Order: sequence, then structure tokens, then C-alpha cells
Amino acid sequence: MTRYVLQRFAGMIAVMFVVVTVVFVIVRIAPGDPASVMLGPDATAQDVASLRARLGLDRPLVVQYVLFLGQLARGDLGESIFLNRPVLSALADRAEPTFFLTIFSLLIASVIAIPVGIYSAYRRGSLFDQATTTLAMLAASIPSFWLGLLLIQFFAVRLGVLPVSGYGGPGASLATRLGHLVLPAVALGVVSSALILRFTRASMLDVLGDDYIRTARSKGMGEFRVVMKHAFKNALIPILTVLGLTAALLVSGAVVTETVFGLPGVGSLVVSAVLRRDYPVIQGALLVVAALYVIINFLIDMLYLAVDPRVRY
Amino acid sequence: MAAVSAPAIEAGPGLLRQLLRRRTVMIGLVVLCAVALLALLAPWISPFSPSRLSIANRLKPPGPVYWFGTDEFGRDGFTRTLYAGRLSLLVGVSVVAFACVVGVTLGLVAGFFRRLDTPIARVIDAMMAFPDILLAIALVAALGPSLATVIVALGIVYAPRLARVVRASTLVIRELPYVEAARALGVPTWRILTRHVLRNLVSPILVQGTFIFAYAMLAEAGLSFLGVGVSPEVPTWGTMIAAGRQYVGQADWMTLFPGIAIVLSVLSLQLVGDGLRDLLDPRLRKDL
Amino acid sequence: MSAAPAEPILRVENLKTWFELGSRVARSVDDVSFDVRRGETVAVVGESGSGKSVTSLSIMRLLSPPGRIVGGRILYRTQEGTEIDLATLPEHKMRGIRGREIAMIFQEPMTSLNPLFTVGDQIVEMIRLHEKMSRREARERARRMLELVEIPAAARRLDDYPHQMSGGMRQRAMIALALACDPRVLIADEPTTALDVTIQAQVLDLLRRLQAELGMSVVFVTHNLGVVAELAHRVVVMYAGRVVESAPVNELFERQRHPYTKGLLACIPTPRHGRTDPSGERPRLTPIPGSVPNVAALPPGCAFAPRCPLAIAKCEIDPPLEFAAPGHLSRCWRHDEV
Amino acid sequence: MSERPDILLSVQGLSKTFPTRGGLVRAVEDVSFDVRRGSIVGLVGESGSGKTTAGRCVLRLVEPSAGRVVFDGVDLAALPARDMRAWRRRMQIVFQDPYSSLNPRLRVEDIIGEALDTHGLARGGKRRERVAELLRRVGLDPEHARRFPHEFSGGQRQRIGIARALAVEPEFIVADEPVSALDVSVQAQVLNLLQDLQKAYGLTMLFIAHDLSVVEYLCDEVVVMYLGRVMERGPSRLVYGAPRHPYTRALLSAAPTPDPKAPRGRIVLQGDIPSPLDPPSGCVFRTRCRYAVAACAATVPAAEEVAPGHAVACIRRDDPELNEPALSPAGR
Amino acid sequence: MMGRVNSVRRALLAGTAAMVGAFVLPTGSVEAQTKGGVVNVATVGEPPTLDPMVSTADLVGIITQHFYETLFTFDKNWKVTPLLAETMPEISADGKVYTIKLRQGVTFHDGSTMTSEDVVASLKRWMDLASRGKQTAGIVAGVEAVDANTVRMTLKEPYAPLLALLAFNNSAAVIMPAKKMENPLKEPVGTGPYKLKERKADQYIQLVRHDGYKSRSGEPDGYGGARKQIVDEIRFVPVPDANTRIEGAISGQYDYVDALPVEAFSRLQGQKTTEPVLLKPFGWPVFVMNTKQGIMSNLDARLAVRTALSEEDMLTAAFGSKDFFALNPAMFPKDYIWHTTAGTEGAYNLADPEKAKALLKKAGSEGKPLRILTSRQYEFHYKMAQVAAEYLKQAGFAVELMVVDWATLTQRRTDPALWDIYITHSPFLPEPALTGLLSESSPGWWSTPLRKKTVDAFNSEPDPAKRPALWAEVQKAIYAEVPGIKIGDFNALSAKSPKLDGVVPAPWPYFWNASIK
Repeated sequence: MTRYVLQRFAGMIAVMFVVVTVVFVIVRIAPGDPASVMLGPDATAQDVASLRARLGLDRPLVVQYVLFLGQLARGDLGESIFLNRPVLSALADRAEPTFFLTIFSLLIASVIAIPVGIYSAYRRGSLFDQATTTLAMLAASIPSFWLGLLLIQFFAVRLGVLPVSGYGGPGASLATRLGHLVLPAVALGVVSSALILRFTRASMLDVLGDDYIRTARSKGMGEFRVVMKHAFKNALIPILTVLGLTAALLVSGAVVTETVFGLPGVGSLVVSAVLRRDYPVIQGALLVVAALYVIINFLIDMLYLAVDPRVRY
Repeated sequence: MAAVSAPAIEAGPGLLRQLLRRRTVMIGLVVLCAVALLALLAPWISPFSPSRLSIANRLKPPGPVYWFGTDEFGRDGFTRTLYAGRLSLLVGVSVVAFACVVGVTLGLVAGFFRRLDTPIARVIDAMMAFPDILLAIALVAALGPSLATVIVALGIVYAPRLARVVRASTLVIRELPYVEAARALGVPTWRILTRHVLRNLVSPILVQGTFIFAYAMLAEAGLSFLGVGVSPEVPTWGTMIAAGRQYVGQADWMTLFPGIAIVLSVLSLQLVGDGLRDLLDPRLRKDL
Repeated sequence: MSAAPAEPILRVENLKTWFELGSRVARSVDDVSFDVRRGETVAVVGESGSGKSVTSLSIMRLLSPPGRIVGGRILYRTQEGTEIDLATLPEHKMRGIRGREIAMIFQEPMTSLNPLFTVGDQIVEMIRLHEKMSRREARERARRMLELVEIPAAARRLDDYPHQMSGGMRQRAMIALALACDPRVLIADEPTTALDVTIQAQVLDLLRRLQAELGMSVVFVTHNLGVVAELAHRVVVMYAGRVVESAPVNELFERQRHPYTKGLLACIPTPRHGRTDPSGERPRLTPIPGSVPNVAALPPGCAFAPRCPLAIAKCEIDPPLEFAAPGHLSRCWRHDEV
Repeated sequence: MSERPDILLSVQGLSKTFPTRGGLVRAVEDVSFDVRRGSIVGLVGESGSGKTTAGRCVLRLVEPSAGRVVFDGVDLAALPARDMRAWRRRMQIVFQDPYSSLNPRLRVEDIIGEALDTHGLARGGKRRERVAELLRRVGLDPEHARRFPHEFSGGQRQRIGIARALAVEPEFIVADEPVSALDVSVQAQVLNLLQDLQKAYGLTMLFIAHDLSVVEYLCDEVVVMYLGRVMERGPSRLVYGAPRHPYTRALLSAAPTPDPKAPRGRIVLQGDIPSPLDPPSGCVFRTRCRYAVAACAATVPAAEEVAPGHAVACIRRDDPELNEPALSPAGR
Repeated sequence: MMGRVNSVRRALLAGTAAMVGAFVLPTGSVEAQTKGGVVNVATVGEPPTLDPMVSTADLVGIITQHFYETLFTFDKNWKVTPLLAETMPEISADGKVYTIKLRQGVTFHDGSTMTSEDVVASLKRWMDLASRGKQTAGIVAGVEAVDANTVRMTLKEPYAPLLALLAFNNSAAVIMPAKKMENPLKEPVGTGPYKLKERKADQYIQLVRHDGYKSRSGEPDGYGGARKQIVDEIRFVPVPDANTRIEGAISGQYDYVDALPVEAFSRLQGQKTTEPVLLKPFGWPVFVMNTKQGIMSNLDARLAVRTALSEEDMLTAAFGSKDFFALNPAMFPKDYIWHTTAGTEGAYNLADPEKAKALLKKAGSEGKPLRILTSRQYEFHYKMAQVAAEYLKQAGFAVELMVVDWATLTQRRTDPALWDIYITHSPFLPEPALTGLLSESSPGWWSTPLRKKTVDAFNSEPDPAKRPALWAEVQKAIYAEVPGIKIGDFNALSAKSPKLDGVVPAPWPYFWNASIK
């Protein structure tokens, strides 16, 4: 068990290391000098030179890389050019809507998708199964921004029941803020629910064909118990994985959704950072999101410990 | 339950026939082919020029002349939807091609050569850690927005996803007796890779490629919609929706038709991909 | 080892279990009949595709779609002496039969136990499904069951997960699970096939002992005629979804009344203990030509005819399963000439 | 075994260890045996005995960790990997699983033809002819050359696998459980085919199996393995007629006989096969051996000859207690 | 942003209120409104800075005018009127010395009192940092404090536009405490009726009442006169997407929504939650030519562009109905005293690709890429660019649209190597001299003898009666040398909630004096 944890941890560190390297590379492949890009064309040559020196851009690439690592080790993601503040705090500021949006849509998605997926798998080939899988595929085919537009049109503009955009004003209550999240979460949740549904169905199908399910039935056990206790618990492992993956995917979807709904989250920050050429913010956001993904994956691996005794052994 | 041996379905000559027997796949294929044909034949089918402005006819609702209405420049929505389809499909195809070349190579090499497996697998894992749109945005931001960079960026985004599937399958195939038999015969490694490994990866690659095609089209639309992808004057379904966005509530057809085009193409791709996977994935046929 | 003239506890009558595969229908079990008497071990033997496993699953009503019982009866005589038809019994009543009246063990000991629950929990679950018993009592019973199947340090093993056990141990645990509610019939579907020879010997010994001690009836499904010879009282030979021959074990091995059974026995290498032929040549086996047919595409008439050395024109008509000798059924027009 | 040139293959001190998640697996440990030209040697054992790994090591499909594999006077284990290719023409393998041993994407003619292509043996029309001939030789219709593997039954596939091995006209074939995945009625066909081919081509064969009776029918000599080590080896006549190792005896008695009247003098081994990750010290069989004594834990018994060509790895091999007739009288 | 004066996105509506019809006092007395409430304003985006000196962005002006004030401002008739100055300045007879009396007892948000020292420091900072300040610095000989409440500016030569410049509210000569004017600013401390409470980038900028504010006496008068602090809070919410702004207006989420596409007008009509506010005419879009470098440095090539374009199509694509734009080649609309058709004959709305082709050939620039720098922040820019691109392509230009965000555009346009044409728009300024096209240093870099002659003559003429004729000369020069192409006149659309009172339709909307029901 300790070995398992250590192995996973080592794997996580290794992947993080590659992630950091990839981010480093992405920023370096950007044509032109990052310093002059960062400072804009108004900058004097002197300003550019001093920023180059400060960022270590005048040194060999390897040294730059080491410096970059050192900076990261200190938890320093650099300074935003546009916002004039540390990237980390800018991200932290924007974390809340993204966090709630992700949780919210994940919740919406799983509450719908998991039971439906279980039932579809159980009734494989039935009308219900065919209908839901086709619907799921349809849901997965709708661009979330387009769905967002439709939702805004209908719920916010026509019916006026939910806010169009934003995240409430200063000091808005949590309830108000969450109210702003309903439509985006639905727009985002629909797409991910398709993914979760498919995975749930597939892993349930996988498990339902397993021999121990037959054993459970041969005991004289009721179908509900067979499905929920014996099958679902086993299917849970891949489902947990996909939930983790979906959480990460949602961040991706959030980029688009937040923009459509004008949510001040990490996603819209990234989009505006691209438009503003705020490279440190893009770099920081990439790092943080990828790190989150890696950490979520690690946590899921740890969750396996709780669910699957084979891992503990 | 070895009592009934289901008719073995392996990717081979009978595949297409098997595939067509499924109603959903059939529908998917028909729609897909229709979309592709319409897009390909756009110059011959479409009644208007895709770029010629006709300010006098701007924002005309759908009707007998302008089937899909016109946009703010008076360009025919139907024509533009067809032309946009060419680019959207081109992006999809190119991304799949790019992802295949990179992903299959990486996956094969990682899966087949033990020594290279761990480093490549780590890189794949790391690339997968970046959410697709986010990574694509960063790459496009770094490379500068254009049709080519969007393709390259999305290719880079999806290549690891394909590589992972290829690697996993290669790991399995590598250990199969027929590969061992080839080695026992002294068949050279590259030939084993192409003839025995790659050939048997066609199905998973096909399935994965179909989905990547679908996702790439969605992603391109997303990027274009955000204004960080293809230049807005290049007609893709994404840019069309982005342009129509301002006229929502006023000229809904501008977002409606390209949106439907995306949904239809992506859906048909997924139907085909799903059917393929169902047919080719023995796990799902276990209970037959 | 002649069968005790006890009343049948289970009668399978003209059972038909078909699988609808698209346009084709696989008649996996087609018109299968046999009896199982109290305290008797009946071996159902056959090669792949013979329908032996489907038969056992049909009895338990554990078929998964598209498999379906389309005809026949499965009559089970209850303790009260009434016969109920398992083929048509409502599902909720069938649940009371499974595990309690008829239990089953499977081929793959590695996968037949749920990996996420301890062996003890899985046995306790079985007991508490059918009997009002506290967890504690059930656990105690579970421990006794593990002792019964000769698992050392049974009390400790209760808390083991399946993956912590070896294959042989798991099959024992599986047997303990099946016997936990003291069923009257045990269906064993190739329980030793996945085991190594030395472990198989252990499990066969165990099963034989338990059957004798507990006096239960056993339906033993296998492809291994050696195992049949060691364990069964009576044998039912299946081929392509049908019973081709059925007889008491000694009778069957002495005098086969169906060319398939005869051919099968001639195929099997028997131990020669180092003896060589006088000629000095290595001995040769007599194989059955051709291969096992697909039940989804059977020709009309006797399914074995294409491989049969005795086949005649008449074999194009399906022969009936009829007595070739007292207690000895055969489905062959030429059963006397075999 | 003094006539050296008569020996085509000599395996000496062969070992193979695999690193796994759980630690080092000693799959094959110090295995030695000889195979005479034109003979069939059976390699027998239960799961985890290392018989398959040993067979793979001989062909260098798995790199041996230690030991020599002398084939026709040359130590294959010491050859650089690239030089192995030339030897592959002389030694071939037939696999257990008739389904996964044929590439489902290739037509039969290409599966068999690949062997010809690789070694440049035949091209074009000649290749077609050769493939047809091989198919005929293994009892298949040459018309079927254009078919794909999934159009064949298990037994037929196994024949295709054999034809592929024969295509390069090898002198030596490793047959790795070639019949254990087949239906009983088909098993015999394939066994007979192998026997015929061996005779017809004067092949030398290493026949790997877990089924002792099959081996008895086919093999001139037997090597019995347990947990990576050789327990007993010798001519079939002796090993089956007068087994000396407690394990061999138990194994022989454990196999069920299709004869309800056969007397059952079965030796039932207690306990399970130990994990190859953590094999017992000394004699690996001692934990399940009813004759085990304290000394068995101390030393690894060497395989020593008890009769010409019959070697037993047991420190008590000469102990009378061990050699009491435990088997049925039929054994004598 | 927008370089110099013409970069002001918002119109300072020139002429009289009657002509413009924009500055209409709200009906109902302001006094009747109760204090309190919050005004939510949807703006076009996040301001790059809250330092009004360093930015010419209208957005910065709109927001910062609530907490920073200038010495002068404009009344409802677009006349310069004192704000922090006590009165209009005393101007010496030669027009070179301005003596400015300051109001007394004006306090900054930090509690300190404004003195002449602060004003001198602020003006110097302005001349150092602000683009308009830098422009002015060239003619200023000195700024000094005469006493605690008097400041004197000395010019090298008479300069007619000076007071208008000091009154402008972007790149604005705002007054800040001498001690709180580091660059970049750490915290904005001004004298305005509202002060900054919290800024959350991309979320909101929250302003609250400045309790120590001392309003001018009397009634409100445009930007001048009394400034009343009725609402407690003003929140500026960046909503970069125009469509979201429209929907936000319709759903009633915002009390005031700025900068809407005019074509949304019909959607805003008849809503309970909001009503359209149209400013007519608002300003003029302009294609600025890079006369310094690249393909557009050639006059024939510039003429080719002008010949190729159809202004009508461009305006229609950008603004839809004629209700929202007017075809007008003159630099000012008809009602303005500056209006003249001089030089425009045969130089507007030609849409003649053949002639353009010939001109292009003459310039020898066929097939060379023509880079049009534009932004989607203002959709009408982008749409005009698209239409223009089509027309230019027909004329044989290899058009390359470079679509960036506005912030990037304002950066890029300062580098002559990066673009050939960029698109912007300008309000109709009270003082034509401030038009950016006329400045040699603003992007475009129009610098010819003809320009110098005509502009200098116009700027140094003190007699208002003579100036229109001189302006006609300037316009002729513009049409002769094409430093830019005026596309036409357009109107602007905003939306406001019926609950919001006291908001005067203004190019830079302001919310002092506003109240909420």
C-alpha cells in the first residue's frame, strides 16, 4: 500500500515535471521576444533589456529553465502584464466562479447521468437505452457556447427568470452568485453528462458481464441489490476516474461557457489574457489547471485505496 | 458461458457490411456523407458567392431565395454554411491526420519499445493534463492565430489522446502470439510494427479518429467563437456563430443554421464512431 | 456404483434455450431432458458449443439476453414434495430457489467472487439472504463453512479478499458459499477446469466427500471424461445442443451407444504407465474428423452425422432419444451397431 | 548421452528472472536438458512451472538471464541479437491459442507466406505453390489460402499455425501447448498431425504441455518442471513407468482417468503451488511433499541420474520409503 | 487610446445643445429624489488603468471622471466652464498667460485639501505622461503657483485649443495630490463626488460617495455646475460582449448599458426593463493611413483605397438602417459651424474598382499586402473592415485583416512597421484642432508641408469668425493627401433602465446627479 502511494506520488511528480516543461516550451515557441511582447511596443529598449535581465531571458535556455523551475518552487507564477499583479493572486481571485461552476455542473451531470447510465446498461438494448444513448450523443454534439446562447435567449431574455451574465455585484450573496451559475452550469453540465452517462453505461456493462454478478444472482439476490451493491461498486472505479477527468474537462468547457455568460472565472481570464497578450497569465493558468488535473488524478488513485482492496494489498 | 460462440466480428472485409446493418450507424454515415458532399460540392451547389457582399440584402430571413437567410453583409447563409463546412471539415480531417501521424507514431514507439515507454507515457500523461481548449488557446496564442495554427494546435492537443489508445493497444498486441510468431520467424522489427501491430490498430485508430474528428470540429468552433482561433472572416461554422451572436433575437438564423450543421456533423460522426466501437470492442459483445 | 433408486429431485423435460442473434437463432439447448435423483451426481458432459453450460444456467434461470428458455419444463421437487416448474416460475419466487434450494459453482474461481468484498462478507450475505440470522451468527456459520471445505485458519480467512487467495482456495470458498444455505441441489459448471491438475484433484476429492456427507444432488457440468469417470453416478452426453446419450457411469464407459461418445473416448489419451506397444511404434489416437459445429448453423438431421463413421442416409432425419438398453438412452439410428 | 553429435539442442543451467511489480519472479531456475536429433521431448508442469518461459528462452523470444542454449554446437544465448535471424529458419514455434496466434488482418496465404518472404524462400507463383503445398500437408484445403483466420475453426487455425512453422523447413520446433485450447475431439487430430509431420520431416521437437497423458503419447523423453526447476527428466518409458520424484508421482496420480473402474490410489498433494515471487528454500517442492525432511530446506537438490538418461532432483531419491509402490498395479 | 484627441471614442458634441438635442435636462427635479441606491453600469470592458492621464481610453474617462476632476469642464452647451477652478481664467491680452483661480476648501479623498501646489504638480505630470499633455507641453513655457489658490500658465505662443484640452476627461489634466502621483498610480485619490472602494479586475469597479465632497453651487449644467451625490454606489461592470450587454439590458440586470450596437435599437424598444438612448449624431468612423511606412505611404495607393471603397455599404453593414448613420464626406455634420463640403467633391462613396486598380498600378503597389488593423471590440469597425476588404480586393489589393483586441490595436498602431490602415472613430469635437489626423505625432504620422501650412494657420487664428474658412482649407488638405478616410456619421446607442433618473444622455455617461427609483 505504501508502495502504491509512493509510486503514484512519484508518477504525479514526474508528470508535473513534464507539465512544467511543456508550459515552458509553449511560452518559448511564441515568436518574438517575450519581454517586448510583455511590455508592449511603447516600451523603451532599456525597459526591455531590464525585463529581459529580470526574467533571465538573456541567459541560455537551460539556465532559463532552471530559473523558471526555481521561481515555480517558490510558488511564484510571475506578474500579469495587464493586471499589474501577481498571476497567482489574479487566478485565486477568479477561482471561485470556476470552482462553483465546475462543481455545480459536475453535480448536475452526475445526478442525471449516473442513474440513467446504470439503468441503460442494465436494460441494454431497450428503448430506454437506445433513447438515452442517442440523446447523450446528441448532447455531446452540441457546442456548449451555442447551447449557452440558446439558454440565455430562452431563460434569461424571454422568461427573465435567471440572470444573463456576470456573477453578481460587489457583496452579492452566495445565493445570488449561485443563481448566476445556474444557466452556465446547465450548459456545461449537459455536455459532460453525456460523457459521464456513456462511461457509466460502459463500465456498468463491463461489470454486469462479470462472473461475480452471476454468482450474486445465483445466490438468489434481488436485481436491485445485485446492480447497486455488486455491480455499481465495481463500476465505481472507472466512474470515479471519469468524474475526475470530467472535472478537468469542465475547466476546458468553462473557458467557453464563462465567456458566453460573462462569468469572471479562470476561463474568461485566460481568454481575455490571450486577447490582451498577457502571457504570464496564460502560462500560470495552464500550469495551475494542469496541476489540478494531475492532483485530481492522484486523489482518484488514492480513492481507489478506499474502494478497491486489490490496490491495498 | 462458452456455449454460444457469437459470430466473430473482426475488422476485415465484413466490417462495412456489419456496420451498415446498424440503424444508427447507417443514419450517421448517410448524414455525414451528405454533409461532406454538400461541403465538397459547395462551389457547384451553392447559388451564391460565399464572400460577395450584397449590402442591400443584409439580414434577410430564410425564404425561397435565401434558404438559410443572409448575414449582416447580405451574404447567403446557405452558401456560407456549405463553404464553412469545407473548412470545418478540413480542420477536422487535418487535425485527425496530424494527430494520427504524431499520436500513432508516439503510441507505437512507446508501446513497442519498452525502454522508451516510460518517458513517452509521461509526456502523454502530461499533455493529457491540459484541458483541450485551454491548451489549444495557449498554443494558438503562442503560434499566432490562423487556420494552420489552429490545426496544428488541435493536432497537438489530440495526438496524445490517440497516442494513449495506440500505446495501450500496442502493449497488448506486442504480447500476442502472432507477434511472437513473427519474431520467431525473424521478421524485421519495422515490418512487425507495420504489418502485425499497426494493421491491427486500424480499428481503435478508426474509432478514436472519428471521435477526434468530432471533437476537433467542436473545439475549432469553440476557439473561433472565442475569437482566438481561425480569423473571423474565414467562414467556419464557429466563426459564423460568433458573427451571428450579435444578431441573436434579431437574426436568429445566423446562429441557428451553422449550429445545426455542427450538431449534425458531430452527431453523425459520433454515431459512426460509437457503432464502430461497439462492433470492434469485444468487451461489449461479451454477453452475446 | 449404481444409482440409488431414489425419486428424481430435478427433472429437465424437453428444455429449449435459444439465443436470437439478429436474424439467426442459435439453438444452444434443444430438446434436452434428463433427471437428477436425490443424492445422485449427474455429469453433463460435452465439448464447447454442446449446450452443457447453457443447460445449467437455464436451470438456475441465470441466462442473460438474448438467451431465453423457449420451451420445456424444469421440474423441481420441493421439500414438501410438490413439483414446481422452474422454467416458468416468477422471478421473485425463483430468487428463493437460487442459493437456498439449488446452488451453483462456476468455472472461473478467479472472477466468480466479487473482488471488493471479503470472502466472509460474501458468504454472510448469502446466508442472510435466505435465513433470518444475525450477522454474528451468519459469520459463525460462514466460518464453519470454510472449515467444511478444508480452508486452513478459516476464522482468519473470513476477512480475506478473493485476491488474497490462490485459485484452489477460491474455488473452495466458492463451494463454501454455494453450500452455505444447505441446498438440495448443487450445480457445478466446470468447477475444476481452470485449476492445475494437483489442485483439481484436491477439489474433486472435496466435492466427492461433501456430496456423500451432505447427501445432496449434484449436476456436474464438464468436458473432461476423466473427471466424469471419477465423480458421476450417471452421465448425460451432449452434442450441439442435444442429449445424444445418457446412462449410468459404468455402463457408459463400458458400452457406448452413440458413435460420438465412442469417438470421444477414443480421442482421449489414457495413461499407459510407460508401457509401449509391442511394435515399438508410438501409440496413435483415433480422432473424430471435422470440428464441432456451430449451433447457429446446424444442418437438418443428426448434428453428428457429418463427422460420424456410421452415418447413413437416414441420418438426415433427426433420430429420437430412445432407450438402447435399460437405463441407457441414445439418440442414434444405429445405436445397436455402435 | 555420450554421442554428442546426436544432440541437437542442449540447454544448460538456463535461468530467467522477470522484474515485476511484486518483485523478482524466478520463472526458470538452473534448467538443463538435452534434445536428441529427431526426438520429441516433453516439457511438463503446472502453471508457474516455467515450462513456457523455458521454451521461449530456447528460441530467444525471451532473453535468458543465465545459462547456455547450445543449438547444433552454437550457444544461441551468447549470440548478438541480430545474428539470431539466420537461426530462426532452423527453429520454429507453434502456439497454444489458435485465436491469438494468427494475425486476424492477414490472409492465410500471407500468414504462411510471411515466413517465406522473410527468408526469401519463394516468391510469386512459387510462393503460392508452396503455400498450397503446406496447407495440404497440414490437412487443409489449399483453396482456403485467401481466407482470413476467423473463417476457420480452432483446430483448423492450429493447423495454419503449424503450416506457418513448417514453411521455413525448420529442424526444430517448440510446440507450446498446441492442443490444450482445442476441443477434445479435435485435440487428437492435431496430435496425430504433429506426430506424422515429425516422422515425415525428421523434426526435433520440444513439446510443452500440462497434460501428462498427451505427453506420454507423443514424447520420447520428458522433463518435469515445478516452480521453475527441473524435478525429473528421462525417457518417457521410465518417467511414466517408474517415476522417482514425489512430484512426478503425485502429478501422474492426480490426472483423472476416463475409467470409472480404475482403482484410485491417488496421491493428493496438500496446499497450493507457492508463489514464484517467493519460492521455498532448498527443494521448491518440499512444502507440499509428504516425504520432506529438514534437509530438504537446506540444499537445492541437484538432478542426478538414477538410470541412464533418467535424472531426479531429490535428495531422497534412493530412499526406499519414497519408492514404495504408491500407484496402481496397472503401473507395473 | 485612439492616440490623440480624435481617439476619443466619445463625442464631445459640438455646437449648441439645440442642434444636437442631446443635452436635455431631465424632467422632474433632482431634489425630489431620495438619496441612496446603487447604479449598475455595464461597460465595454475592463479599463487598462484607472489613471486618466496615461490613457486616452473613453472607458477610463467614463469611470475616472467620477473620482478625478479637472480644472475646467464642459457645460450643457459644450462651452468650457470651471470645475476645480473658481472661474474661467484670466487670459493676458497677447493670449499667452493664463491665470487660474482655484476653488477653496476642495478636499481629496484622503482628506487633504487641494492647493495650487497640487495643481502645478498635476499639470506637470500631465505634460509628462498624458498624450494630450505632451502635445500641449510644446507650447507651454511654464506653470507656477502664484499663491495657494492661484496658478499661472505661460505659453510660448497663443494656442486656441488650450482650455478645451484642460477640460477633456480623457488623457485628462486631472488634479491629484502632489504626494499621490507616482507612476503607475498606487491608488486613485481625487476630488470627485465618488471614490473608489473596490476594484475586482473583470468583475466590477465599485465607487462610493465621497463624504467630504464639496459641490459647486447652483444647478447642474452639463458636466459643469453642481454635482450631486444621490446614489450611494456606482458599479461599473465590464461586459465585453455586446450581445451580453444587450441581453443584460433587456433582462434588467443593468441600470445603464453603454455602447450597444445600434441595430439592437428595435430590441430595446417596448421593454419594461430598459429603454434605448440614442445619441445622434455621435461621431465618425475613420480609416487612418500609415503615411510613414509601407504601401500606404504612397499617395496614389491611398487614393486607390478611397476610390475603391463604398462608404454606403460599409455604413450599412456596420449600422444597418439609415436611422443610425448618415453618408457625409464633410468632417462635421451639417448643423455644425465647421461644416463644409470643401474638397469632398468626387472623393466619397465612389466604389470604383477599375479606377482604383489604375491608381494602384500607378503606385506600383499591386499585389503587395495591405494590412488592415482592426478590432472586434467595436463590431462596426470590424464590419466596415470586412466590407472594405471586399471592395479593396476587387481593386486588386492583397488585403490582410489583422483582427486584434482594442488594447493590442492601441499598442500596435504606434509601430509604423506593423500596419497600413487602422480603423477607429472619433466624436465630433468642440474644437476641430484636436482632431487626431491633424497631429504629426499620432499614428498615421501625417506630416507634409500642406498639413503644416493649413493646420498652423487654423490653430493660431484667435478670431472665431475667421476660423471656419481656415478649417475648410484643412479639410481640403485632408482630401488632397488622404491621411485618413472619413466614412460617415453615425449615431450611438445606450440603454437605461426606466428606474434610473437624472442621467443625461452624454457621450461619457456620468452618474452623479443620477437617482434610482
